[in-house]
Amino acid sequence: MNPALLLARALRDPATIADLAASDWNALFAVARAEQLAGTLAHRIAGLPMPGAAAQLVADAITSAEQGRTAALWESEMARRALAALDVSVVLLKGTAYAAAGLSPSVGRVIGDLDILVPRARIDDVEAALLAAGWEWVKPDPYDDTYYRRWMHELPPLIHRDRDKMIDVHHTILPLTARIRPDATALLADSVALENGLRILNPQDMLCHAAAHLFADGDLAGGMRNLWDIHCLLGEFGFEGLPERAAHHGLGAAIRRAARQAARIYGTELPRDWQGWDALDPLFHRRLTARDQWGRSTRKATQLGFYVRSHVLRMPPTMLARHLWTKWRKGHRPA
Amino acid sequence: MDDPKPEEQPTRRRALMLGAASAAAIVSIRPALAQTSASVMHCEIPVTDPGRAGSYIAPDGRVVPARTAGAFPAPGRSFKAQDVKRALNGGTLPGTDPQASRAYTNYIRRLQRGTSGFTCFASLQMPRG
Amino acid sequence: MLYRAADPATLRVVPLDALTLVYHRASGITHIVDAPVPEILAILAEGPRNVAGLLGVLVERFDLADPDPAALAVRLDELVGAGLVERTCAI
Amino acid sequence: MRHLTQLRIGPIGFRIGSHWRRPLAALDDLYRDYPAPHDGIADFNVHLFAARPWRRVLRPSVHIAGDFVIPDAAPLPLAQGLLAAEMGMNLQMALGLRRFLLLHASMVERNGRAVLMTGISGAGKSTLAALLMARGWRLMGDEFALIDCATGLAHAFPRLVSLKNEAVDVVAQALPGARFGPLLEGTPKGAIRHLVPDACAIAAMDVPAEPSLILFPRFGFEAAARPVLPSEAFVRLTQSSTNYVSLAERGFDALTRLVQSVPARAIDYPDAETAIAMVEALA
Repeated sequence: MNPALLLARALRDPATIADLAASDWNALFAVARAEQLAGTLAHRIAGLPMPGAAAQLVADAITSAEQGRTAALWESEMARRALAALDVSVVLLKGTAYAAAGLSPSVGRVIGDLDILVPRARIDDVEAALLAAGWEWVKPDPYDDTYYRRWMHELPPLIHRDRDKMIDVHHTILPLTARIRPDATALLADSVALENGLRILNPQDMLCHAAAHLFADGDLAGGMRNLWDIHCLLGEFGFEGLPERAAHHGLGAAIRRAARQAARIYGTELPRDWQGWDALDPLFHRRLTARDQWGRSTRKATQLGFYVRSHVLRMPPTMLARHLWTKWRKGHRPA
Repeated sequence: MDDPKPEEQPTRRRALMLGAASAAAIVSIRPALAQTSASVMHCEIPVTDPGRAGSYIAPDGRVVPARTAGAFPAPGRSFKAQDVKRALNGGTLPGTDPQASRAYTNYIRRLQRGTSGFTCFASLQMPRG
Repeated sequence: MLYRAADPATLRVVPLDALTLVYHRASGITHIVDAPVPEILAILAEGPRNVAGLLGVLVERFDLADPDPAALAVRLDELVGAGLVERTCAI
Repeated sequence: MRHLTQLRIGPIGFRIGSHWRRPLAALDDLYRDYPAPHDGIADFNVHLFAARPWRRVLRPSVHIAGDFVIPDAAPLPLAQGLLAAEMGMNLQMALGLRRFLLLHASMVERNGRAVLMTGISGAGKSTLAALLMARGWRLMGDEFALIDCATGLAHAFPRLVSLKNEAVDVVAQALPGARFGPLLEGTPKGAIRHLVPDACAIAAMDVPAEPSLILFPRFGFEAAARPVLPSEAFVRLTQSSTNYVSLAERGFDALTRLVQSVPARAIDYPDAETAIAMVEALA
């Protein structure tokens, strides 16, 4: 079996691990690690009968995810303290938001950088407060820095000098160059406060952001993890009000495609009018599941296509040409 | 011997100092390997250790007494990781001439665990054999 | 400005020799601290205080060689940076 | 991956894939007495690959990857493929190990008591371990010591001993009957030759030992020894551990217990002979 589908099957139906051979276990964990889903997998299959060596991998992955969760929540707490005096809405995004709110995608999930959304009008204040509290620029390349500030939906990344953790400060969830412009004001206005004063997106916006993150903003790298988030969130929040909200943000097509992929890969239950499989869906499916027995990306051609595509979606064509030229002259190639 | 028994002594309060503003009272343990490539490139390597200020660096990177013939005065400054990386790949450290740069780069190559800059150097070098 | 310490239940404090280890469960970070950090944490564990109030307690309980509010403020800044103490506004 | 091998070093199983046969043939030969991973399931995967298909044959350069990777890991020439495999395995340990507290230390054992030697790089840690092995100590590892967080016991990780430059001849003379890998010249660390741990080290690799002494050796100084306070040992060991922070409170417990229960000494030594005598006197 395609190792990515082996992983999907184990996540979807943990009991299927009963018939795995040693080589399957090796492929399963290699792909789970590559897709940043080892902790998630471990929580799904923990306690089921399995070889001792597999049980060890499960226990290790659970410990690792637990420490990552502690560190991520602490980073959000330190950001909260740094920004407390500003009286500004700080909305946690993605992994940290799921963990802070105890949502189902957070179980065992790896959490990368801290992502926060703040009002665009206050971004300079936020930047200054973070710099005062020990965050520093990650060695800005002058080109990248100008690019970020002019066109992206976030500040250039900052890293904390003592804790070695990155923070991405967003003022919207897609780059300003993208054709799709989600309503950032509404994202902030309708966000939900947590007990400590930090905020998270409301359920529909959280799903919209996850879909935007999966398709519109990115090259589908690590897509199985993002899709698992969507699968869990759809299970948790359902579909009520989702089409309207997604349409408002210009993400109607993205959320429907995400839901179809989640249903195909993880068996998400969809309402009748969400079901289907369009002409492009097979391509997305192949890309999402392109992993070999070692967890390495396969289907290089599909991959390059998606890399260019992700830029096309974000930028008008002449800007794209200039951007790629500058990048490639500096030796950057899609991995 | 008529020393008073301990319980008869007046309670002496323990001495305490708040300490100088310049001296840190807290050291927080950081990951020994930097987590992100970004932070790797952000770290710095002092040449030499603050404790060996005034020493010279021999062409092979050893720290030698001041004014040793053929050796170079320690620059007494830190180099940024990306400059060191460039120098390790045959470039020259900023503000130095090629011979001195090679000596300083050799000094960095010989850094040992526990010496200032080692963690930074190690993160540049990983994986190690 | 009041200073509030981390909940003692989130701290593991292990005196070693001249120095003390503090493991902070909420952050997962280990701190190696010198006097007067453990003493300050112990006093603030009883409730938030401002610099003057904290200094008063330190003078009362210890033979304090340098009862200087500025020096204490530096120690508190360090504790705030490490996340072991939080600044809060007086109510 | 066209070629594949699996092996276990102490408690840790590896699955190694390669575009080329040569690096794996060398591994299979040198690790021939080592067992397979428990249940055939590896803890870590390592892959050695060519960045471009034609680089398998044209000036072949071996890129190292695996479950855990760092950006910009420099490739090695195919002639150093064995070193690439070893580095790949080390990298997985350094970045991915969560089951034990990992200390960057060499370790030998006698009468159930383990001596850890840490704090130096390239100045004799492996050499001392190999020379102590030649004097009848059990080699537990020349690179990593694994501390069980629950029991405090030290577990062996007796990978191939990586000998560098002058140490190659010194150890070859001390261990005339030992098996060695090929001499790899011009590596990033100079000349490297791998030594296969002796039969006793391999046979007993699943037997843990009680840590009894922590040494911080330093080469190139007059012989001297000084006690190291627990707080200093604690800080130095966190810096020689790649996973202390990742283990959270378990790591704190393990390391606190280690520095509180095991004496630590810093030793300076002018030559290997003196160091061996100092270690044997202290242990």
